[in-house]
Parts: sequence; structure tokens; C-alpha cells
Amino acid sequence: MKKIINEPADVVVEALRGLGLAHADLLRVGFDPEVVVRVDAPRPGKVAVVSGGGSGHEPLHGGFVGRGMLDAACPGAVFTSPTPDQIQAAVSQVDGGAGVLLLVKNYTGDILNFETAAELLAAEGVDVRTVVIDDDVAVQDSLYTAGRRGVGGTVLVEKIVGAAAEEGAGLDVCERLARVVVANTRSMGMALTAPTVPHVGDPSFTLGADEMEVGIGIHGEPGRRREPLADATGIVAGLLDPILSDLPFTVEDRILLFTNSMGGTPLLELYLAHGIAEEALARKGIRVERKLVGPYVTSLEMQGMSLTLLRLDDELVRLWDAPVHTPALRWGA
Amino acid sequence: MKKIINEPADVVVEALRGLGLAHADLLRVGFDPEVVVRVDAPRPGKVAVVSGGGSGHEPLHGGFVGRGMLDAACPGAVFTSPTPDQIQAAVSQVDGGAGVLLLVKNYTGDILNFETAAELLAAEGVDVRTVVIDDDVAVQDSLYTAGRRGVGGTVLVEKIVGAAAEEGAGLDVCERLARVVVANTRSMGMALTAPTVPHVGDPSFTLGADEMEVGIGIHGEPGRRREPLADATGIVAGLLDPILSDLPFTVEDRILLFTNSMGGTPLLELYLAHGIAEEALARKGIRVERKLVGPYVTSLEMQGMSLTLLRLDDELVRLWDAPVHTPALRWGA
Amino acid sequence: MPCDAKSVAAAVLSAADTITAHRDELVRLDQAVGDGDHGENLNRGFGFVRAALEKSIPDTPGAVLKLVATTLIAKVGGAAGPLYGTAFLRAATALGDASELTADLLVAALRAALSGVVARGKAEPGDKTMVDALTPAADATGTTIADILTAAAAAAQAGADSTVPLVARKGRASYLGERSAGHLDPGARSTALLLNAFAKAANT
Amino acid sequence: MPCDAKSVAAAVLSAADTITAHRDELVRLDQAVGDGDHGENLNRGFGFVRAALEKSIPDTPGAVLKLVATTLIAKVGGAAGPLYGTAFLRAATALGDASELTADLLVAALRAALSGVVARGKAEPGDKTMVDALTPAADATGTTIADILTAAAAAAQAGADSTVPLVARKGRASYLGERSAGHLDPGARSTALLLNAFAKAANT
Ligand SMILES: Nc1ncnc2c1ncn2[C@@H]1O[C@H](COP(=O)(O)OP(=O)(O)O)[C@@H](O)[C@H]1O
Ligand SMILES: Nc1ncnc2c1ncn2[C@@H]1O[C@H](COP(=O)(O)OP(=O)(O)O)[C@@H](O)[C@H]1O
Ligand SMILES: [Mg+2]
Ligand SMILES: [Mg+2]
Ligand SMILES: [Mg+2]
Ligand SMILES: [Mg+2]
Repeated sequence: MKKIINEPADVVVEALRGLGLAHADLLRVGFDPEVVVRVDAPRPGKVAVVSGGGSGHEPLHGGFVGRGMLDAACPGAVFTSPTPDQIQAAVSQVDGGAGVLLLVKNYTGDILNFETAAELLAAEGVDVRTVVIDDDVAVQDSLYTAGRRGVGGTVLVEKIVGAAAEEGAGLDVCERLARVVVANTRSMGMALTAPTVPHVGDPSFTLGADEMEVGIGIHGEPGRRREPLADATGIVAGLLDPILSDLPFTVEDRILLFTNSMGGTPLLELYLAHGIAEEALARKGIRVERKLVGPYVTSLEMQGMSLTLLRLDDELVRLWDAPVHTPALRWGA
Repeated sequence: MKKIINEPADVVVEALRGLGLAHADLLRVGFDPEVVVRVDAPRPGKVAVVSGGGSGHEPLHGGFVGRGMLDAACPGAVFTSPTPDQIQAAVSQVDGGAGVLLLVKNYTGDILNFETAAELLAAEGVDVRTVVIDDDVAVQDSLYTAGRRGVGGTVLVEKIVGAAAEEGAGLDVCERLARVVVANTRSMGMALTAPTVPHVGDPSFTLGADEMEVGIGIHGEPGRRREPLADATGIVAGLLDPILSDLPFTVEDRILLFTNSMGGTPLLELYLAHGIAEEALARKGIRVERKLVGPYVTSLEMQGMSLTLLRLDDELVRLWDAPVHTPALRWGA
Repeated sequence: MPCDAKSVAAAVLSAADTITAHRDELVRLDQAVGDGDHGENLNRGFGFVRAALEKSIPDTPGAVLKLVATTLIAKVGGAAGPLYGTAFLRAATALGDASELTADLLVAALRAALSGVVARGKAEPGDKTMVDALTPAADATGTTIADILTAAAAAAQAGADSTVPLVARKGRASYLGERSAGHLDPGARSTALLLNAFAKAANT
Repeated sequence: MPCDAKSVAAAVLSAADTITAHRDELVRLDQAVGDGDHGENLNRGFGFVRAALEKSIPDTPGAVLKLVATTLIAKVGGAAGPLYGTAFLRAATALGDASELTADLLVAALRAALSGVVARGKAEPGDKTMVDALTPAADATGTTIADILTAAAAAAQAGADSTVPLVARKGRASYLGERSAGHLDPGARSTALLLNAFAKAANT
């Protein structure tokens, strides 16, 4: 395993220390349990927006803590959901009395841990709501699966709901908005290589030189199917088509197109893929009104990409454009 | 070779198309020859700041075109300096009559091509100056080498000079400032893996599972020496020590610390390394007043990192903090 | 030999050792159908359990299991943390404040553990989860603690083995669809390992 | 046989074919001590040269070389683009507007090419660059064009071979320090390849 780390068991704590030092103006990092909270929290009267999940997806979630986005993030071990005490600790540090919205990616572990935390918080009298993010069209949403995973769309939910909370929207509005964004967001990803989890020491799966995993998640889980390596045009079509037909997105829809690197794919390739996706959407008469391109929801050093489409309306555009100031996303502030 | 590309020969052009689509509000991309220029160029009376170099280092340089940074970038083929006609075309599109400053990384190819362009531009009556960036302490600067390479420090030069030009500083001031930043910037990098150039098809060098390259550049050139893989603390010390002793940086210096990913190293590891570097500097009594952490000067998917230190004064801090709005660096605007 | 808090703590410690010994196996199993953290997570959790029990042992068997439960919930994360946490918590509740574990209490505790896992995770037998190991284990009967645990461990391992051909319908493995068939479920395996460690402790 | 613009163009086209045939070899050589683009860059450049010459052939040998020069400068980039561009530009200047190439003009052109490369790149013999191939080539003498080019090509290849043990002092290979020894310089090799192609064309 080739990584810039010390002891595998210390990776998350040491990375959090670096995050805290690098962005001391925006956030503070707590240990035992690990939490990342806005430097100016709690903000009285503001709905607190809290998320979290396994580490290894950086900048998600800690890199989105700050003005106009998350009030706190709970980083679990690498690819492992956080524990209830982390979530409780985070909430207690950011609860401004206007209620707390938990944004949870749909994985059994995340659901169970956030659920436990939410029960305990409710018992303490905190008005806490949970919205589950499940944007991954690669997974069939049926009684016979754990349901769709939360992947790239998470950034969009966090940004838009964070903006509403920052403007002073109440808990009901924030919750409704989160559900609207989730309902209008669809993603799909693929990988060319596997990530290596520090405490495991070797790649999560093995791919032949001419293979790719399609319908991959962000935890080194193998994807839905293995396919012969395609060129960029083929890869983009293979992601875009199932997304488009799922919602479905239709002609004249206004959308936000988010082209995400899984971590190891260089920007050169990502922009190339983004261009192909934008052109393909334009040909279908779908209007790409906002774009986000970069490594925002990653899977360690995995090479690969995902596409996320969000159907926009005026309110969502306004909230997307609203000021945000976090380590990884910043504009207007 | 596993990459999200179509024909290797088309990678740069297709990636530029995506860049242009993704950031149409900031820049426009020209083809034949390839240039990336600010959308509002030329700005009459403003010194034009132009840079460029081989592709494969994204976001450098095209991702730094925009308000408060570059007026234009000239992207060459992957790892190949641009040609004079690209540079001439870029300059002609952004020259606002107040002179043009070319920021050139010190590589024979870049020097020769920018030199040719500068001669031709001067012959046309453009007031054009060139500042060469050579911050890589891994290379001995002597008669017997091509001199030090331009690496991570390039971002800092582009940001600070770009800020001055944006405020209306004249060509002399911009040129002087670029030289001051270059003189006060030192970098060093290392790699865990090699990048694969699309038109080559296999990795630029081969490293054993327990080896790393130290003193690496950003073009897949092998480094100065191959060493046994060290842990993060050892890696950071191995980069920091030669940087510190070179300028030298001394107790009570105020610095900007730039922890750069070579592309394939995930943010989790990068923040971990950044934390170690900041703590090491704090122990030495060197004050880290500004920080930049991320993949800004990359070498395709190469795993590895570099550290860059810039000795600050009040003017440099002010210019660093000045508004910037580019695809890859944005604040205050 | 009466089975007091100390005996239960000793059994838990030997279960912790088993998890350490099988950490890598569980990582490999989870790599095949999940995200490769099951062995690491349980090992981390039981490491904290070990540290806590080495410092001081609670007064009753129920209190020991409650300590295991709260530690796993606080330290493991993922799916297994809350699921095993709930299992131990329900088992602890079933034991009440009895100062010694009896065969009857053990049967009740196993059943409570199963119903806790099902209540939390909503998995049914055949979904390719730890429920496939725990369900037959909770049916184990016998006159002594050792007998019951021996039967439960054997049933759990048989249940775990039965997950191999299954297509997962819960947890992370369900994302794989048909590709999950042909692999042993890591959580079912760790359930069998834990019960086997308890059985061994009871038999010595 | 008189050596007019058409003959020179034919020689350049066969040099372009040689570069294509040796593209991968030059990439490998450059991978070892540089950034792996030398073969690709020259091949791209000569590809544009080929396309231009296939469209129309300029009137004089000098004009043909000038077209080669401007195309390489505009399309190659890197170190080799301006260096070879300058070499062809100076050679073109040496030929003036003569309608045919002569042995004397050829000798003058080779020397002009060398002095152009040295003026631009400031490398000395022994720095492990194309100068190590071009310097002995520019000393070639003979009574016919074919003789001179044959001698130049042989000298260039010997010069290229001599770069193997050298430690680079110019170009990207110099970053390697001592590690650059033991490798053939890609630019010296491409110089030998080009001259060899010209010699072959002159001998047919
Ligand atoms: N809904 C569920 N009900 C019961 N057990 C489950 C459920 N989901 C997952 N599991 C068990 O959890 C195990 C995975 O645990 P672990 O790897 O620690 O968590 P994660 O999947 O979050 O990485 C699976 O092998 C399975 O036995
Ligand atoms: N200063 C110089 N003078 C003469 N030749 C040089 C000089 N620097 C580099 N070269 C030649 O250029 C070759 C490399 O060309 P190429 O790979 O195309 O450019 P780059 O180094 O920019 O990638 C070297 O092998 C060497 O022969
Ligand atoms: Mg997990
Ligand atoms: Mg090059
Ligand atoms: Mg797991
Ligand atoms: Mg080269």
C-alpha cells in the first residue's frame, strides 16, 4: 500500500488535525468523538444542518462545513458511518434552538447510527429531522435491496439546504427543501481502478486492464456490473442514459450538471467528460443552467467519475447561487 | 492505459472544450491555436498576465484564468510546452495596451517557445516582459543543469501578480513583484506512483511497491533519487528540510504554506500531510499565516505531493487575500 | 461452575481475541461483497470492550453485556455497530439484574438478541445477513449453558454457510445484485465466530 | 541528378516517415531521461509538414526547409520544436533562393543548422543533447550531396551513441543528475534518424 500516512489507525484523526489547521477561520475540529463544526456555531435561531458519513470521501462532508452549507459534519472511520455519540456531540455543539436537520446518505450503517442518534436527541428535546439521500440510479430501489445509495447528489442537497438555513428558513422549510432536492436528483458512477482502504492495505477489488466497473458506489464496493473499458463518449453515455430515463428528465428541463471525479481521475479527463456530457444534454434539448466540475464526492484514490443531474426551478437556482464559504465550495462570500 | 478519454491525440482539445463549457462565465477557449482567455479580455489599461505550459497539470494554467489572476493561458500538448503561435494568439487577445507579463516555468521547452513568442511580439511593438519561475529546490541551480524547475510556486506567482494587475499596477510593478515572489518561493515534491501520458500509454517510470521518488518534477520525469517509502512524517520532513535550508527560511518568518497534491493523492492524505507540515513549522517558530491545500499543480494521476513555502510581507499578504474568481481559485468575488 | 459477571466478562474477552484473530478474514469477506471494514470495525470495537473490561468488570452478567453494547454502539459505526450493539443491549435487558447467568436466561437472551437485530435491521432469514446465523442460533436448546452455546455456535456456523449461494437483499451487499451470490456474508460469519468463542469459554 | 525543391521535399517526406516509424522508440528514450514526448512531438510536427508538402511544394530547396521550420516551430512545442525549427530555418537561410542544392550549399546548411541550435539552446558538445549528434555531422565533407549526407548521418549516429555514458547538463535530463548516465539522448537519436533519412533519399 502506497499512501502518505503514518499508522493506518490514525489516518482520520491526523487528517482532521490538518483540516482544522488549514481552515481554522471556518471550522473547528473536535476529537473524542470526532466532529467538524462551524467556527461560529451555534448560531441562535438558525436551523442547524448536520451531515456525516465514513471518511475517505473528502471533501465530503468536513470540507462543506461553513457559512451557507453545513453546521457540522461527523466523520466516521474510513468508509464507515459515524457513531451516534459523534452525531450527538456534533448536534449539541451547533444546535441554535431552531431545530436540527440531519442529512443522511442511504446506507444501512448510516441510517442505523443516525437513527439511534436522532432518537437520543429527540429524547433530550431537540427538534431533529432526518432526510435520507438516495440518488444513485445504479441501485434498484426495491424491497429487495437496501435501497438506492446516497452519492454525488449529497453535495447539492447540502449546498441548497445550507443556503436556505443560512437565510433563516425554518426547520419545516429546510426539511421540505431537502426532500425536493433529493426527489429531483439522480446520479450514477463508474470506476477504472479500485481504492485502497488504509486499514485493509490492498485494493478493494481487482479490475483487468480492459475492464471498468459501472454503477459503482463510493466505498470500493464492486459495482453493479463489470464491462469492457469504453472510451469517454461511451462512458458518459453509459452514465447519462440511465440517469435521464430514471426521473425522467425531459426536453426543456433546466438542470444542474455535476461532473464528479472519484478522486484519482485528473481534471484533464474530468473536463473532457464534462464537455461530452454537456454537449449530449444540449443535443437532447435539456438546458444545463448550472455546472459543478471537480472531485467533491470521492472514494480515496479511486479513478472514475460520476454524473449527477438536478432538475432546477427558480428557487433551487437562487439557493444554489447563494453565498457559500467552506473549504471546498466557495462563492459570493 | 485506463483513462476517460477518446483518441489520445484529441485529449487536450476535448478537455478544453469541457473547460470552456463549464466556465463560460469566466473564460473563453479558442482553438487552432489553443488558448484560454478571460471572457472580458482585453481590458484596456490593464497589464495582461499570461502564462502557459504543457497540459496535464490542471487546474494549472487554464483553471487560473479569470478576475484577479491570469488574463490568458496557453495549454500545450500533454507535458509539452505551448508553441509561439499559441502565445502570440493569447497575447493578441488580451493585450489591453498596458503591456504584457509572461510568467514562464523554467523548462528548456517553455523558455525557448516563450522567448520566440516574446521576440515576435516585441517586433510588433507589444511591451512584453518575461519572468521565469524556478522554485524547485530538488534541482541544483548551476551551470550544469537547465536550472531549477518551475513547480508549485507557479500558482502563488500567478495569484499575487494577477491581483496586482487587477488593481491597476503597471508593467514595471507587476514584473518586479513577480520577481519578488519567485525569489521568496521554494518547493519540493515527491511521488508514490507515475503518471501515464495518454499518447504514451504506459506509466512514465516504474516504482517498486516500497519505493518513492523524491525531488520529482511535474512531468513524470524521474526524480532526483529513489528512496524507500517513508511514512507521512518522514515524507513531509524530507520535503520541508531542503526547502527551509535553501532560502533559508528562518525563525519568525511569516509564510504561506501550500500543500499540493500531484493529482492522485486523495484529500484525506493531503490534509494529513498538511497538518504535519504546519505543526513542524510551528515547532520551528515559523509563522504559517496563509495556507493553500489541494490539487493545484498536478501531474495527471500521479500520486504524490509537494510543499511550497512563500515568505510573506504585508504587501504579499494583501495581494494574496485580494479577490480572485477563476475556475480553481475563488474568494472575495 | 456458576456463570457470574466475571465468567461472562472472560467469555467476552475471549470473543474479542477471536475477532482479533479473524480480523483479516472478516475484512476479506467484506471486501468481496461490501466495503472491507467489517473485521476492522469489530476489532476496533472489541478492542475498546477489552480495555474497558480490563479496567473493571461490572457487577452482573447483564451489566457486562450492557457495557459491551454501549461500547460497540459508540465505537464501531457502520451497520454492524448498531446491530451488534442492539443485540447485546437486548440480551442484557433479558438478563435483568440476575447475578448469575442460567440456561433459561441464556435462551431468553439469545432470542432477545435476535429480535433486537431484526427490529433494527428489518432483515429476514435468507436476506444474506447476520440474521441467517442468529436465527438458527436462537433456536438452540439444552440443559446447560455450555450445551446451549455449543448448539447455538454450530447452528450459527451452519446458518452462515447457508448464506454463500444467496443473493443479498439487505446491507451493502445488496447493491451487487446477483454478483453477491457465491460469497459468505461477513456479518453471519462474525456472529458464528462470536458464538463459537462464547461456547468455548463455557466449555472450559 | 539535380537536387531541386522536389527532391528536397521528397527527402523531407521520407524523414517524416522515419520519424513515424521511430516514434515509439523516441518516446521510450525520452521516458527514461525526460518526459516521454519527444517521439510524439516530432511525429505530430512532421505530420503537419507532410500534410503541407503533400498539398504543394514550395519553389526552392530553401523555401521547402523554411516551410519545415515554421511548421515545426508552430506545431511541436517543447524543447525540440524551437531547436529543430531554428536548425531548419538557419539551413533555409544558408540556401538562400538557390533553385538547386549543391554540395557546398549543403555543407553551409549543416553548419548553419548547428550554429542555430547552439545559439538557441546554448548547449556544448558533451552536454548530452542533439548538439552531440549535430556537431560531428556538421563537420562532414564530400564531393557529392549523397557523400556528405552519408558521412553526416554516420557521424551523427556515432555522436548520438556517445551520449549514452554522459551526465546531462542541458534539457530535462539534467534534472536527473547522475541518473541520466547510461541512456541515449532522444534528441541526439532523432538528429541521427533525420540525417540518415536524408542520406538514404540522396542515395536513391
Ligand atoms: N439490515 C440488516 N440486518 C441485519 N444485518 C445486516 C443488515 N445490513 C447489514 N447487515 C450485516 O452487517 C454486515 C456488514 O457489517 P459492516 O461491514 O460492519 O457494516 P457496513 O456495511 O456499514 O460496512 C453484513 O455482512 C450483514 O451481515
Ligand atoms: N539546451 C538544449 N540544447 C540543445 N538540445 C537540447 C537542449 N535541451 C534539450 N535538448 C534536446 O531536446 C531533446 C528533448 O526534446 P523534447 O522531448 O521534444 O522536449 P522536452 O524536453 O521539452 O520534452 C533532448 O533529448 C535534447 O537532445
Ligand atoms: Mg462500512
Ligand atoms: Mg516535453
Ligand atoms: Mg462493511
Ligand atoms: Mg520530452
